[in-house]
Amino acid sequence: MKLLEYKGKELLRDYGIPIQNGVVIEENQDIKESVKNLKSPYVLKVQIMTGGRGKAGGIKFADSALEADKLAKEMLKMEIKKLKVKKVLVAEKVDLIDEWYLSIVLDRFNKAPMLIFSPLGGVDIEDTAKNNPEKIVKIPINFFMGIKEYTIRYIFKKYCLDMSFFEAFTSIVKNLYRLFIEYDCTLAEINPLAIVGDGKLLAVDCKADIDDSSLYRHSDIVEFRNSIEENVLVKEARAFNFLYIPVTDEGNIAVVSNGSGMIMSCIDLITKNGQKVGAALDLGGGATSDRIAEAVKIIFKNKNTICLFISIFGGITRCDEVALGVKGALESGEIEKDRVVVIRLEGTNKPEALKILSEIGDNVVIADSISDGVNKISSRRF
Amino acid sequence: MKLLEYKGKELLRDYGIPIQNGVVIEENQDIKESVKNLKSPYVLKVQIMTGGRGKAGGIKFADSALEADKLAKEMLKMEIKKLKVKKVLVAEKVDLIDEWYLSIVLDRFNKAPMLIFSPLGGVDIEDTAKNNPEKIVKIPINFFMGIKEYTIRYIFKKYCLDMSFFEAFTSIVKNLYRLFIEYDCTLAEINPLAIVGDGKLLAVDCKADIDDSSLYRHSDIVEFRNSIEENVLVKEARAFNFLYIPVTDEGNIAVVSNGSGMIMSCIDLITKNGQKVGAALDLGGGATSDRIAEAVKIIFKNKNTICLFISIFGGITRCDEVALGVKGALESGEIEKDRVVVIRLEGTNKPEALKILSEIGDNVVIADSISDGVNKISSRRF
Amino acid sequence: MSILIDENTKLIIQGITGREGTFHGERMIAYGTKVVGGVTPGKGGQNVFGVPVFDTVKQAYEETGANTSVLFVPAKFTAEGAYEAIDAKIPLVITIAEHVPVHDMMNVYNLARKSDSIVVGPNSFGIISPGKSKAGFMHDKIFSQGNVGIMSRSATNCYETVFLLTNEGIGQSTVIGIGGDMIPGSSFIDFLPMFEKDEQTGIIVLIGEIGGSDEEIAAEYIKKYVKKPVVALIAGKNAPKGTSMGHAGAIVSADGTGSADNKEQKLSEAGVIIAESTEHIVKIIKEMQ
Amino acid sequence: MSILIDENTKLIIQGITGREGTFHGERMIAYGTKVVGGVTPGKGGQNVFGVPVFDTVKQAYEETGANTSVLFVPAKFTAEGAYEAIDAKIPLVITIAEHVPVHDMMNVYNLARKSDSIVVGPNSFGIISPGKSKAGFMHDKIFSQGNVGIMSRSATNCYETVFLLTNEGIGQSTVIGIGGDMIPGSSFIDFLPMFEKDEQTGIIVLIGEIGGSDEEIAAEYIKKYVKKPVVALIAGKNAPKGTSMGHAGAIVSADGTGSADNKEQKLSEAGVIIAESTEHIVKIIKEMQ
Repeated sequence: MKLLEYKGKELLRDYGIPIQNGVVIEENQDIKESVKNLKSPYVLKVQIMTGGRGKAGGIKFADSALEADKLAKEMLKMEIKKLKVKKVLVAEKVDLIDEWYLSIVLDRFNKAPMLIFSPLGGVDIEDTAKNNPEKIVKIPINFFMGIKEYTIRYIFKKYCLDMSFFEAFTSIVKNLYRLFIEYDCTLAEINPLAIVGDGKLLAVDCKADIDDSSLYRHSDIVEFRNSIEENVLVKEARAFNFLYIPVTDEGNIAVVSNGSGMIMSCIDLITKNGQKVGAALDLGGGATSDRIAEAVKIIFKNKNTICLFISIFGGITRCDEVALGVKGALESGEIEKDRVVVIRLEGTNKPEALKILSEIGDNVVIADSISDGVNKISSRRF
Repeated sequence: MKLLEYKGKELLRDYGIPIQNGVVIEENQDIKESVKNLKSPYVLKVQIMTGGRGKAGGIKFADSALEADKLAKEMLKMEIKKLKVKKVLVAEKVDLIDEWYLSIVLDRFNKAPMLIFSPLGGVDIEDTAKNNPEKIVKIPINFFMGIKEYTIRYIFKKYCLDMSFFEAFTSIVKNLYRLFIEYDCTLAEINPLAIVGDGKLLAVDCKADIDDSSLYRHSDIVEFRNSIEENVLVKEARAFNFLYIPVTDEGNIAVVSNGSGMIMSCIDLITKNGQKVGAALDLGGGATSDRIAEAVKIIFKNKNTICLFISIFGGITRCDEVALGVKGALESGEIEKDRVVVIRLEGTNKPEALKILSEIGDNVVIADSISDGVNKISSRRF
Repeated sequence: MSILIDENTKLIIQGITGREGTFHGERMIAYGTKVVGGVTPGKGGQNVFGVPVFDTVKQAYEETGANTSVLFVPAKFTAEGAYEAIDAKIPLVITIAEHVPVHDMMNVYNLARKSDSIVVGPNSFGIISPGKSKAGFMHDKIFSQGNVGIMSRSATNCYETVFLLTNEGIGQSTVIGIGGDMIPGSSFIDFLPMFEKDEQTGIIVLIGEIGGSDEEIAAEYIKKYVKKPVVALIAGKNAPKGTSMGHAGAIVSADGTGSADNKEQKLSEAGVIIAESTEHIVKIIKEMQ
Repeated sequence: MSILIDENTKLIIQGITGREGTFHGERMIAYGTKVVGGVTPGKGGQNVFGVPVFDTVKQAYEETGANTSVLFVPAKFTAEGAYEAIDAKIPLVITIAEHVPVHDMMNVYNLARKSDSIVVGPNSFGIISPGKSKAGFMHDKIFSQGNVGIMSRSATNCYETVFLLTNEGIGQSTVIGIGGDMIPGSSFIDFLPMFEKDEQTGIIVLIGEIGGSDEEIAAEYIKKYVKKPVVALIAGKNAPKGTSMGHAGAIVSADGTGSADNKEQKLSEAGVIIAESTEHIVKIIKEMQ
């Protein structure tokens, strides 16, 4: 679960990391009233789940509450990369002297946290990695030891940083590490970490990614997730415990399967055959006919999707259940008649399943194997 | 640093482990006033640094404050194993249904804490180990994991303990472990841990041993150490950063050296030669003539000591400094004339040292090696 | 031979009295696995399908001499269950649950590496040595005994491969579900030396996917130490960047490492034959036989 | 050959600008040790006796390629200093301070065993390979090069033995101060394989004392794997029971294990020659030469 800036900053504040004063503005809110406790000038930032908002006009400055009001209202009408802006963060503008980069990530190589720092903050860390690799230091953290002061001293000496910031920085690093551990983060990033005066640092932007599997112990994050704009189909799928994965906007093929490995393999083969997958849906385990029907309906709610490839390797799942689910969905009247389902099944009760499928109509194509299915999709040229 | 029962129980209470209500009584204290908030009947226990106080009459019961007053006053006049009783713990007498044993010790084999439990509490754990080894369970604790609930469940199932005590016991174990870690214990023992009613447990006696090297971070324990009756010479030696070690009461030989390994070797050789060492003193590093003189004076304050064996392997220590120290002490007038010093020196400025020593008199005997020194001691037949 | 489990495996099931534990416990016994006990706190002393239930793993271990434990417990209890098995010195611990928090696994991983236990999973279908023993919930009908050793981060791609192999008359020595999570208890690198040493195994199949660096680490090891032929499939070339694909593991790092291209290149340089699909894996192996 | 340190040792001193660090740093250089740097937080960039000072061990390691660190820091900073050296991947870390809290060492020990670093001490005089290198504060004049490998929990008993050996013209390969604390970073068991393998070492001397089980553990190893003659001295037969003898290590467990008798018996059963005194050690070795 990726957090929006304002939510990430809320966590930083809760963990004693200094941030600017600010408020989150939504539609129909009295903006002038909301910002009255903030000192002008202001910075306004749209809160959306994508990068590059600055270039897209999603960051603006205002000298007065009146101007902030005007700009925020404009922003709340914007759409950036197809995402509607629903929230704008208005904060006190900061005069910063310099910018650093600081993050803690889950390091899959060492199976432990990793501290990343760069004295070049405010830019994309990937650009720094490419253009100034010597300006990034990555330090694996011993899981049982945590972050010790000598590691921070090392960073300061390596980049000849002003020691008057040592105390403030140490406190921020230790608090960010606590946040990382206690909130099950896979990423906790402050960029830029701004130098704003004598020994004073401020987290100006924040990215955090929290492990989805841990959400049962973070009710506030679940609340946040429920509160934000999201892909409707992702939300709908989640209600059935499916995982709906948008792949590419231009794709008109969809994939449904009972495991992410199979889904990835299908996407790879379809793509290799020169066609584009728009979305995929992972059923997880235990697919009954009802659930299959719901999955098929959700897939075709995306009007770009013309063809659905279902590949189920049964094992315990019964093939006839799957077939009945497909039949139910296609005959529900909720799916347009020109939509096609290519289906490949393997497992218990396969013959019964094939019989059911063969009786539905032309828009159901049976495949013998994954490659057969992929070929049948491409021969139809969607 | 071994704690007395009352101090150990203070720590237990601070860590949320239930103990009886009680007060510590010292000489000249108004006992009736002190116990007025306690419910009768009472148990009175002398607080001394030795085992077996029960057999020595150090534990008594009283039905009234009047009786407690009388008994406590008697107890405060007692001497047990040459230790004068200075403190008596008066506590509410407990009606116990059963007694368990529980401790956490530093396990030198695994280099980690170890949990020890026995359903046979109230007796010496060494006796249980000898007579009912199947009634003791020793569980090494993973240092990074701590004590988990399944370990406690294991104990309950192994000894078919009443599950209604599970919660209370789990809480006690976890708190005792916290105490063990946070107070740098090498031993934290509750024996007996009494079953006193529905799901209720109570720590009736407590032994704790705290790592001396950690005392700089436990000022309350240092205070406790300063407050209790102790060997006067141990105390006096500590003021000079010497370690004074009483060996056997009957011994009339003393050993002074600059390292515990050498001291142990000397004691071993002297004992093997049929003589008895009464005390030893470890100078530690860096012995100047002043400090040597003080060490020699402290040693001879024990009037049983007739002969002192000094063995110094110089290294950085200068031999002439040692010789001057011995001379200073023997000529100070504070040491009886019939006392003898056998001395063996090796290191820088040895010739100068031998010259100084040879001029002191007959009561200084020079040895060429440790074994020569030991032989010279035994030839004198102290 | 086979690796990790065989006819001498003495298995306990943590969570044996739960729905999944009971269901798959009976199937494992039916397959021939020696299930010697189970653990459910509070249910010690009971019997399920003829197998004794204990309150703790340590007790089960002491009473049965179990050498393997499989955990059919919910995700939120998996870490504690794994600790318990490690602490009881069970040599092989297989965790099945999906959606185990990755920090829990970071903890388990770092503890396990200090211990003598091998942890497999989470999000694993288990381990099977066809014809000998299975410890997990895989659909055992599709497996057959033979000389192909398989380890896979994906269950579905693995089943598919095994199904096609068996259809072609090609059996398997041991098949391991590594699990698709970000921090698996064990990975390719841990099993490669075992497969290389195992007499029954003639060909090694590695089914990986985007994300992480376990395939790259495996490639380095293969280059140096593995003489047996290795066939690999990397799924997820066209997975959307930075999006979770169900497997927490299938997230391509923003900086390009962990990509399918990188993995295929490193494996290829190590002499591994790269397959395009599960069918392709089988085709390659068929030609080798 | 010798073990652990030799002419290729590149040493850094943690706490180099302190009184002890500077004093013994100069002596180590005088002995021929390659002291390549030192660490004192806040004093990076300075120079002491021609040696560069760094703010952190990691920096010192990166700039000098040091492979050994010796800590002349006070007891209360020893654990943190040892962590830092372990974390910087220094292969050999020698801690000198007396009175390091035993819980601190429990922590360091358990971390070090997960790392690639060997920790020696605390309460150690260091390590010396006579004629090649010394890392510690031992009075080097008494040492001489030869074929006796020595490891000792006691400094004084070790000096005494070395002094007598050298007087008899018998030199040493490497002499290690294990330190007398309850939890030493390394013990006999860790160095026995090295001495057994070392070509220069012909005879191994083990100077132990009451308390703990490190001598018993060593005995088991010697019985199985050590072909070279081993001579052992166990000090403390007549130490008062349950009293600290200065060495936290010298406490006899109440239940009798860790006693001198037990240790001597186990060692004797493993074929180790038991000496009665330091002089006796030398007599035994003299007869072997």
